[in-house]
Amino acid sequence: MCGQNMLDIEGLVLRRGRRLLARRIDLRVDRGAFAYIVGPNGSGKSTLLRVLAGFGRPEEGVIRWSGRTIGEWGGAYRGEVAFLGHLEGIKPMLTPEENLAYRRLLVGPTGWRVPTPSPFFDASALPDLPCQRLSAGQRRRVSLACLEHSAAPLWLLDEPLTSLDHDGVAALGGLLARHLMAGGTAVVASHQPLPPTLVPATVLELGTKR
Amino acid sequence: MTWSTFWSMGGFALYVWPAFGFGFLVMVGNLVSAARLEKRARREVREAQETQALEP
Amino acid sequence: MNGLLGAQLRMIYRARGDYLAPVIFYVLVASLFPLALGPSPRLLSLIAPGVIWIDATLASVVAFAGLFRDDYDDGSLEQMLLSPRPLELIVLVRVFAGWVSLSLPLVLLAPLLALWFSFPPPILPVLLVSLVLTTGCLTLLGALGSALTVGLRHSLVLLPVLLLPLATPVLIFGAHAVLLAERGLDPRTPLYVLAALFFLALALIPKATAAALRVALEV
Amino acid sequence: MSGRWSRWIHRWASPPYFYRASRPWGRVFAVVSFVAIAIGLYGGLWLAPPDFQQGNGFRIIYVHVPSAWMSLFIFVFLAVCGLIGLIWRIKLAHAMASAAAPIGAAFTAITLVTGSLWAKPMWGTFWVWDARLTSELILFFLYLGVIALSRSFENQQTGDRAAAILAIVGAVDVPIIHYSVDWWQTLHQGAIFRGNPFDGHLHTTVAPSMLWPLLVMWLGFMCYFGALVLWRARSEILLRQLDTGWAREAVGAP
Repeated sequence: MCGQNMLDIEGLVLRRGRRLLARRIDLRVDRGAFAYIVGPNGSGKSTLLRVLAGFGRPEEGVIRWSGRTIGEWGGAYRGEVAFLGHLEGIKPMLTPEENLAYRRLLVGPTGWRVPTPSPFFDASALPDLPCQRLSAGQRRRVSLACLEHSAAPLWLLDEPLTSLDHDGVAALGGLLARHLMAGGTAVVASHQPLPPTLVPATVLELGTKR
Repeated sequence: MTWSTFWSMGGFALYVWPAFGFGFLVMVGNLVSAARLEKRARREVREAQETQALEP
Repeated sequence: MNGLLGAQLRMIYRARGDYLAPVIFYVLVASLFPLALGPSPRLLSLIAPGVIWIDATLASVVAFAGLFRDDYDDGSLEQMLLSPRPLELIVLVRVFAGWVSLSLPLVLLAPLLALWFSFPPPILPVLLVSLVLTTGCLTLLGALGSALTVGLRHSLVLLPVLLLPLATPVLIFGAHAVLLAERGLDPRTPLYVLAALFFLALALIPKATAAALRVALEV
Repeated sequence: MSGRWSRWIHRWASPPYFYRASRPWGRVFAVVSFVAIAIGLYGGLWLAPPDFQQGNGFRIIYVHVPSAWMSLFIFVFLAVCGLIGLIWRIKLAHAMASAAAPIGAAFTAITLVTGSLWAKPMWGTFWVWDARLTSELILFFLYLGVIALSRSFENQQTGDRAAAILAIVGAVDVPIIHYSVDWWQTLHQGAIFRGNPFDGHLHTTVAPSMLWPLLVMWLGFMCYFGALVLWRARSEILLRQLDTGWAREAVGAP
């Protein structure tokens, strides 16, 4: 039986356009743990994360979250997931604070929580300028600040470390550790090495034909 | 209805026959394009088989 | 929801440069007709309703081609689709903000156009009411078109082909309300039908737009 | 009852079954349509007496009216297939829709051309902004929009689903377009011409000898559409299932 906050993937076959990607994926991520997806470019890392977030459907296979398949979850699944894709998902013409407020309106009261004790990514520390005038690293910090406020139990992070500086990476390590300790689950895909504090429960190698 | 009135369509031959002609032409054109679509589909399936056969 | 609207309006204000472009387009195209057809007031007032409505339709296509394109490009469309709030409501707020950004200037400019096309002043109110309803329908249709083509690069060519056939009833009733008023006849019938079209669009199109956005991101 | 019904849908919705089973049906439709059109033409062009008002020119209705009816019917067919495809995610429904769209556009073109060929002897010009012809013209642009949208995505599934949404919204809009164009025409009634020969014909009691060929032609066109859409749908479903095993066998065996 699948426990609460447990992600279970069986026999997943992904397709991008006309090509079938990788091989059948079987993955189980328990509550409080995270899976680390590695693999060369085009091996389907992003496609896998997008399918887990509900963008796109697998060719075959079943994805269960807390015992129910995505189909059974239906609309409610949206509240369970926080997705950080290649794109930051923040509005360039708004300042970091305004972006945080906008995301709060989107996510709604249930999906929002104030990070305790202190935020790893503090939007107010960033310059109060429209994000289009900030550096890529600062914009990444804004989207990670939005992630930090998310109450969604399942975090899907696609290349979260891009354009982060040294202490940015450490901060992300702390953020993810706090999320896992709070009983959350995560799937992280990345090229760069993870901060040493984070030990993935399982490492999934995509792109090699078994 | 004699043959002569049939062909002349009572003076409207210039409009009746082109109308039916165009209709017939388009409906046959549909058949031709359907045949070409089938040929393309079969070709693409064969191509897909070959590329699939190449991959390990 | 009003917070969301406030945020949308702030975004429009911040990026007002590219939201003014369609309005300038609208005024520019309107001013071409006297140059093309001669300045005689009698002729201009005759063609005015047609000019204004075709102009407003084209301006709305230009204005709303990229309504969701920016969200798609910066990734906030993904966040919108992941939001537990009903997508139709978020789309409606977006459409209303877009409507304010286009139709408010158009309505404010109506007196100027009335001047240019030598409109008899008493029919200005009919022009305003009809313009408000017309831009309402056009904004909704524009949102649907933008959602259908959000994943495409060159949608500015495809969008008119999709939208204009759908917009013809709005064009007919919008233009003829003013035409009847100009002839001193009672313009209420086309205005009522226009209002009915607007509410029908209000009921149907946000649902279709939300479905189109989900299709674009394969939800 | 629903068990049998949903079993029927599942059987027909599976592409391999459809690919095999649609072939005999296609042949039946083809034969019936050929015979019906032949009889209809014979009845319409040879047997039916000339019209007292328009002489033999009225015979164009035997191709104009059935194709006008088909252009409307196929657009509703597109919307229904789109709805089925979107709601139950049946890939075959999208294949049927993208198979039917060009046929509908072709019938709309036939309607427009035969309509203007009919207008020339009646009013002296090829194009008249008559209510029926105008809404048919708008319907033609709707068809082009649906076809253009479905082919502008590199991911075929997205194209299908986007075109389905446009077809549904378009289908809701078609009656509105008809109503608004009719209203627009009555407003400008005086401007163009006195009576409207299209109306004159269809609402007055048409002599039975003139009517039955029309119905036979209609049947012929419907079966023609049936045969053609099944044929095109088989190719469309192949294009959507290139990597599947059944497609290989289907193509292997000619």
